[in-house]
Amino acid sequence: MLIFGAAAMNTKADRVTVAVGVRATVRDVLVALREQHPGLRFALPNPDTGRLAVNQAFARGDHEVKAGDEVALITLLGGG
Amino acid sequence: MLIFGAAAMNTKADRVTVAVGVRATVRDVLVALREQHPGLRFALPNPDTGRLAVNQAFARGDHEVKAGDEVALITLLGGG
Amino acid sequence: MMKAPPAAPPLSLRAAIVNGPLTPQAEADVLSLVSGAGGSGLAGAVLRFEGVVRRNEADQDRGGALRPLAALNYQTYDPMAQRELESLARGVAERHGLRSIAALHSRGRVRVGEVSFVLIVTAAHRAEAIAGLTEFIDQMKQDVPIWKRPVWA
Amino acid sequence: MMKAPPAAPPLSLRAAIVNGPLTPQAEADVLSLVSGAGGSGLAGAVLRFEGVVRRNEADQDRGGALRPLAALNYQTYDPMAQRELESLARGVAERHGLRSIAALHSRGRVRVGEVSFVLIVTAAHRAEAIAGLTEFIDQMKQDVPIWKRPVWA
Repeated sequence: MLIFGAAAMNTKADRVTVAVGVRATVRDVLVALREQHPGLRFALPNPDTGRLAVNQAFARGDHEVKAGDEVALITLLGGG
Repeated sequence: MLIFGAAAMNTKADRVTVAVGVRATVRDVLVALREQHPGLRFALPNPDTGRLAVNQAFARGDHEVKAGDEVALITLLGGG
Repeated sequence: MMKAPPAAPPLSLRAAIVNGPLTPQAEADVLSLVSGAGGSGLAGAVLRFEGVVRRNEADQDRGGALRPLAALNYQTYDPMAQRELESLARGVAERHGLRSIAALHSRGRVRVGEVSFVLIVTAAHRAEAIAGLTEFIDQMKQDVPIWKRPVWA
Repeated sequence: MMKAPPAAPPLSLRAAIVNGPLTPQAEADVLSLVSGAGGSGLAGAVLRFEGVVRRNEADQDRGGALRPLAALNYQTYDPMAQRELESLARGVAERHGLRSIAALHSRGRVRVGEVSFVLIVTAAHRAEAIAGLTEFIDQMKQDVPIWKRPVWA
């Protein structure tokens, strides 16, 4: 999964691997991310408010992630 | 008294004369203006809401106008 | 001993009434303020409003119906207009904590599509800049003795 | 026979992410829109916002205390960031009845005092321009995947 901003700086990486079951939803991925990468919890205080982009578009919590999808964690933004 | 904008266009003049008594206030001038220049009433529907500048500064209704003062009728503005 | 307060940031105020349309050159002649304000890194927001003469204007002699315009002729009451612009700039800058305000307004004829008014405000953050710009324009239309006379097409 | 509707005014939308600070030249390369919009006399209001990198930034690693900055390094998620800018521009223009929106954002390093963001909106009147500009910036900070990384002085 792609990560950016402070999440990437703190982790010193621009991507992390998250293991999820088949037919995992966006919400499943956020929960797994929080459990498997404690260092990213600061950027994701609550899986319910976290946002993922799937294939470069914001995806809802019930969206199902498929193998090969490009998944990105959209943490607090800083444009402008 | 100096007039501007639509008031001046309709009157085809950039000043009008208003006769007032001694110790006349701004409000007295506005009432006299309305009486003596019916053609300006469209720009001054009510003397209470009319504004005069005396010597290039907005003056309150109770301000006393003196001989030699520069008096200007500040009708609806159109800057911008 | 009392601590000296931090040096007050320089507040820059400019107001000018110029003959004819506001061109980039006319503006540059009056201002060198925006690049200065930006370049220091003190102002995070630079907001610039440009008023352009529109091609239609309500004709009060025809019940307010829109009518094609050739130009507007701006009449200013001098020097009161200039002084009111300055005092408005000072008041708005103080009330909103702006770093600078520059206001230019045309006098005389400005054709359709040409610029008759430019306002530039700078501030630490955008919220102050937007609030200050909005208040300046609203208040200018109340208090700065400038009138427009339509020149119909 | 139905009357033909009046010709829809051309809505101009531009969004671009460019490397490094936004200079007048970089801006001119992307846009020719403002003068065009103004010159026609259809837009009465041209509003331009410039975001400048400020000299201090809150340091989250030090409890949010202000700390002197050398530059910001903007990271963009491409091409999603570009697409989100475009879709935001379209939505805001429609909701506020704007005549045009142009948005430019920097990617990579922008030093203190340099410009990282430019937004230009044109509209018939200033109210729509101000409302549209405000909504665009607020929404951009929610939805356009751009992050800033501080480069401390």
